[in-house]
Amino acid sequence: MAILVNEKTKVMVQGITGRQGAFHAARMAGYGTRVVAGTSPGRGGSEVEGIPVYDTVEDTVTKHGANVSAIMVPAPFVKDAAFEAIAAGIGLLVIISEHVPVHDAVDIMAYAADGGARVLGPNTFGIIAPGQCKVGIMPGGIYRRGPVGLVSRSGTLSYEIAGALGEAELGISTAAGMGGDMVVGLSFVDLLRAFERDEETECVVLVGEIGGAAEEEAAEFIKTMDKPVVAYVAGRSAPPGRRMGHAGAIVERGRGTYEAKRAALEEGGALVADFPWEVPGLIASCSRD
Amino acid sequence: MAILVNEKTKVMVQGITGRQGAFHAARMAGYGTRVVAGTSPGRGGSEVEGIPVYDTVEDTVTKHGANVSAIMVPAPFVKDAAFEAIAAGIGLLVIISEHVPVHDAVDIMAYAADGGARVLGPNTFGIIAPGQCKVGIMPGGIYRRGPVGLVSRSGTLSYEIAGALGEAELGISTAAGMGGDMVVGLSFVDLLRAFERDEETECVVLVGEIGGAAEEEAAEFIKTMDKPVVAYVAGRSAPPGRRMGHAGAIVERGRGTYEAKRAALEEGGALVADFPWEVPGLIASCSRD
Amino acid sequence: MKLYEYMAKEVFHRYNIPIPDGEVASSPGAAGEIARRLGRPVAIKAQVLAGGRGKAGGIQFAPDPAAAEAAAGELLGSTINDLPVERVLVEEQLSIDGELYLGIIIDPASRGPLVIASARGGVDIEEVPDRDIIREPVDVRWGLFPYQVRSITSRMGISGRVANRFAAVAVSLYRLFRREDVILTEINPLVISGNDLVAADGRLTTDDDAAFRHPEVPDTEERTGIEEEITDLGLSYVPLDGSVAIMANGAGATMATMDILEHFGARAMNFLDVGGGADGEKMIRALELLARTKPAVVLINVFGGITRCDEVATAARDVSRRGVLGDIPLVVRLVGTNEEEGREILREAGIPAHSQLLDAAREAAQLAGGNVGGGGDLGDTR
Amino acid sequence: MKLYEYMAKEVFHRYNIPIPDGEVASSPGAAGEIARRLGRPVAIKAQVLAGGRGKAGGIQFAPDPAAAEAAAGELLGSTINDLPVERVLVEEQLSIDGELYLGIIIDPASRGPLVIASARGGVDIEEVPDRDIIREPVDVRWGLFPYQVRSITSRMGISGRVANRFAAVAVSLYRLFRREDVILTEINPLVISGNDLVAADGRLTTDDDAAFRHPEVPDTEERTGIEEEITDLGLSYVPLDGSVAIMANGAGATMATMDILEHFGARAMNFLDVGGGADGEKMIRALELLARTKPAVVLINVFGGITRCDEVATAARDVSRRGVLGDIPLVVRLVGTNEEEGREILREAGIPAHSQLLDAAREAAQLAGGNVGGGGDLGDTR
Repeated sequence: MAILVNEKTKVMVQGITGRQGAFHAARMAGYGTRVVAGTSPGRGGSEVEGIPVYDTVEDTVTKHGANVSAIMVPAPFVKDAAFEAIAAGIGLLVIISEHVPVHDAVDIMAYAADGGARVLGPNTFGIIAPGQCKVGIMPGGIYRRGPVGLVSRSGTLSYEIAGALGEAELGISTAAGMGGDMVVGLSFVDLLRAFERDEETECVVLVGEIGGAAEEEAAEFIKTMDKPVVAYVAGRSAPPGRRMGHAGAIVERGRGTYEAKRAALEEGGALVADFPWEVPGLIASCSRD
Repeated sequence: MAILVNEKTKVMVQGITGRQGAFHAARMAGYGTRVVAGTSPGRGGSEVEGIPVYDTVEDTVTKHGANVSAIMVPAPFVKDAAFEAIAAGIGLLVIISEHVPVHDAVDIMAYAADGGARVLGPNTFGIIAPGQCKVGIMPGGIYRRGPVGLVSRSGTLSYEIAGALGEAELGISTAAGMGGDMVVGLSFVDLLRAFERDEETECVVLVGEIGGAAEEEAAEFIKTMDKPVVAYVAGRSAPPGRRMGHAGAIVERGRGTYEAKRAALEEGGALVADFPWEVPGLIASCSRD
Repeated sequence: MKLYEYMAKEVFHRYNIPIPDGEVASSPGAAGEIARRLGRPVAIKAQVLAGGRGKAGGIQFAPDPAAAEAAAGELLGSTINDLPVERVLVEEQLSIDGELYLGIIIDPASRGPLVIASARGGVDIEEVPDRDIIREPVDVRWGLFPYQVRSITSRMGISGRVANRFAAVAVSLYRLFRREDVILTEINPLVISGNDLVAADGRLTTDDDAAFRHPEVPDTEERTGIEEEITDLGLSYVPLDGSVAIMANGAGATMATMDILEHFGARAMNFLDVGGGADGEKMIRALELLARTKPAVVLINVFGGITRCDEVATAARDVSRRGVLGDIPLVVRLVGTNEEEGREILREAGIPAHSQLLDAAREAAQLAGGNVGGGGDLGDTR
Repeated sequence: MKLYEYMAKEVFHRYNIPIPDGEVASSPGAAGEIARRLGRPVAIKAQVLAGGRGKAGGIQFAPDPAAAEAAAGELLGSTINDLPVERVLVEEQLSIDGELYLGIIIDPASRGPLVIASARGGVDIEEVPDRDIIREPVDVRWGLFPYQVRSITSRMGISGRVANRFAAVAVSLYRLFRREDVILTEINPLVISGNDLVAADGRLTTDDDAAFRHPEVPDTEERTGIEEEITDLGLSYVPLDGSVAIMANGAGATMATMDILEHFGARAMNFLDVGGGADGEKMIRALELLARTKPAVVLINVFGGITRCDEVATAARDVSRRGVLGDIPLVVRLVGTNEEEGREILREAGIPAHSQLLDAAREAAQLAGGNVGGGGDLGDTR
């Protein structure tokens, strides 16, 4: 098994007729994911790469039993798309789109809580259970199936780690991206908890970055975990006070520094890597315990 | 027993230091109602007619177990007061204040639904279980205890009927005002359903007026009731299209006319009185059935 | 409060809902000037708060500024359904490819906003069969979303760019509805003009009870002098066509009083609702104003709840002492909260008071010259 | 986007939050004129987007217009924390009976707005001990209510009229926070002046990602020419102080690249985040701009996800063909989505490409003259 998605997951893509939507829908399907449908208001009845397109999410649920949505619409339309998915009963929203207004994200999370839906993102690379299901924009080829859970705020950085794990012949149960924005759905803690319960997962790699307090919160939870956690935090060399590309990386008010996060994670019992390629070695060392 | 309130009900008054709040809090207490507390932000620690005053509704709940609130604050502050009461866990809000903005009423009803609270009003005269509990501004002396349930959109009109019942030596189990506004909490149907279940109630008097469709909805429900219903509808002589004092009485779009309501109620099985003083006679006639 | 069409459209414009190019004018010359600026055929629309304006000749068309000036001259100063035309809206004539209907009201049944839409715009929505009307309640916690409007347009049978524009208009109209405390708004017709949608006519009624939140909105109510003064007192006044002036507390009781009067062959000349605990001074002032309408009789019917009988009685006494009513007879019915105190005050002042509405209404009808015999048997039923 | 104090206060004013009487000036003469109009002692406040403005001498006081003109003359054209002062805000000096703090931020932990309040205003909130700070999350479905603020003021130990005013300000600030897409706002100090509260200083940062909803808000970002041009491309650019120009995709990978460069003794001169699927033309234009900053070396590090390796390779090839970089060496690391296609393009163009970040970073650091030996052993750990 894996967390959140598996080979039974029925994925639909919101924004499937867009440039990114069409490209990645095909990639996901090519990976073996059950991409059952897509939506594009006004384009219902057409097909994208053999995948049927509907006007409404409701149609994909009633006609194909879709239960996970990959949202790839332009930022101004994400709130509408997410609300539509939640109202239609989609259980997991994977919001790939970036530059979503933060107040829209706030509203989406509140509505998801009301509607019993879970959300990854916005601004996530998605989630992949190697060999079973890929919902997102990650390059599927770098992921090997195995016992390591991987959770990250950053996409490319997690690919880096996944690549390093693969070269060390370490496989992954599920790799999930929380999303790089200030407000996202599932947190490190939510995902760590899921990995702690997942039978396939033996240890977890947490990939963090400076800014915010998510790693500090994760560190508290790690204290309660039975499974070992290896962590890597990017941004050690970043000057304070600059915006590092996205809102989640605002360093300010003395919170969220590299030093604070590293110290908290180590105190929580995680092994902390200095560089991405050190992660496999640290996993090996904790597996020996 | 009665519906919604009884001799165990613990009432608090929001706006107890206001002119109307103080007057009617004393009247309620004088009637025998357990008026356990009142609120008036900034006036906490004082007393009104021997009733302790607090800054917050929460205090009245934790310190006195208040479970019903009579809201008597000026219209612009009703939304805040109602939200505070719902958040504090008050189970029944009796919103006496009139001229509450209708969008505020809409928000209150939505929040009450979320919070599991019930609402009478806004713009209600309140609710009385004769001899047990009076929460509102009605003259308590006209109500005699007995087997008739009374539900009304209008205050003075329901006093008229209650007075007529009293003179005919017919008593009342509970008399409840829905409130005269366009958007109110409990509906005719909600209250009829409660009366249908109430052991003390043998028959129900429904006092309606032109405008809206509440009486038509009630007529549908009456078809399913075992207990007899007698109805009176005011406004037969009102010219169409004029605003009759409050928003609930807007006659427009051909709906909500006297004729439509009367026909629906009769079709639903209710006996319809031409004048208030005919109601006791109709009750007697259906009791003979 | 009902807004004039031109005011409703100003609000639409503020919320990015497309309206025809145009301007309001209060003189024929100004209307011609606007037509000149627009430089194309125009519509001249009388600004009155009445339905059926078109059928009553309140909308005219003019191919050029001179014709526009002439049409405005005809409309200005005339009356439409008894309402004086003080302003006309001069607007570009739209090319019309279709007419839709879009409205939002407060729905008592769902206790919230209800979006109403139809592909059959341009006629009174009352005349559109139910099967052609879409109704969609909105959850105020979250508001109206484009995806919900897409479901509406799909049921309306419209698609493509028009459907997208419809969604944008509906979302804006909903935002306006909530932020401006609107209880009813209609865009009818919402004209399809090429690929765009334009609000060709607009209705907007705001919540009087929320006026305190919108001090910037001008008052449009067309009132008589007395109505204005009573409204300024914060009381509710309705002029009617009979001869009995009624002062009562509560809308329901007021209507019941009218019903009973009518049964006795008399009709209300106007009524004044002093419900909600109006104080004595206000009631005196209101009775002074009622007297100015020269009714055959004034009937006070109070069943005191939040209104207290002693205050009503004091007001009636002071009115009587000051001779405010002149020789207009006063009939009083007084029961309820503080009834004893009230009756005592009236007794001292020598004013008789009924305790039964039936008796008071019969006496008032008699004084107004009504056909009291018709209701004579009613007295026996209680 | 951070707004200048005077702009933040304009927004406060629109939402009925009291601000001191005053105006912004960009010349000493104008400042003196404003002081004359105010007719009382004034504060002259440098308008720069930097903290610690007071300590850096950015706030001066003047008893009369002449002194105001002189103070403005001193401030205008000077720099505060390296930022040029182009405008000053001239305001009435308030009589101060107390200083409170009120702020609202987006709280990642509760995934919504968080009201922050303290009775200890007037100092940086960072310096206020935790026990003196009240934090109250707000449910966005319903918003912030006065009753919730009363619970805050009660915990702050304030009451009476000041507490009521505080509630009104907080409710307005919350409405502003939501409607204007604010991610951080602070009123510090919120001055108690007699029975009133006045926002004596204000901070307001809006969400760049929501700028499309607020076309009326002017852009205040202080950028260099290159930063401006790259921002106009919709990409994210940060100037730093080293010698390596980095083009990477994603904030996390960019930071990791910098971390590794630093380990090899080199520092980034700037970085450009092309994450989110920027197209080829944009990347070429961005590389042209990077070249203008004259770095010792350009390092492209792409792990393709939504960014496709073939597009990056095509851009690198075109840049190379057109000689855009001059003699600045280019180091490329390329893996991920469409990696094969990308490598093929680079191979044909004769551009070598690394597959390991470690190797690419080491080469770039070497070309930049970094101390590569320090990281030599790292290669062995994988």
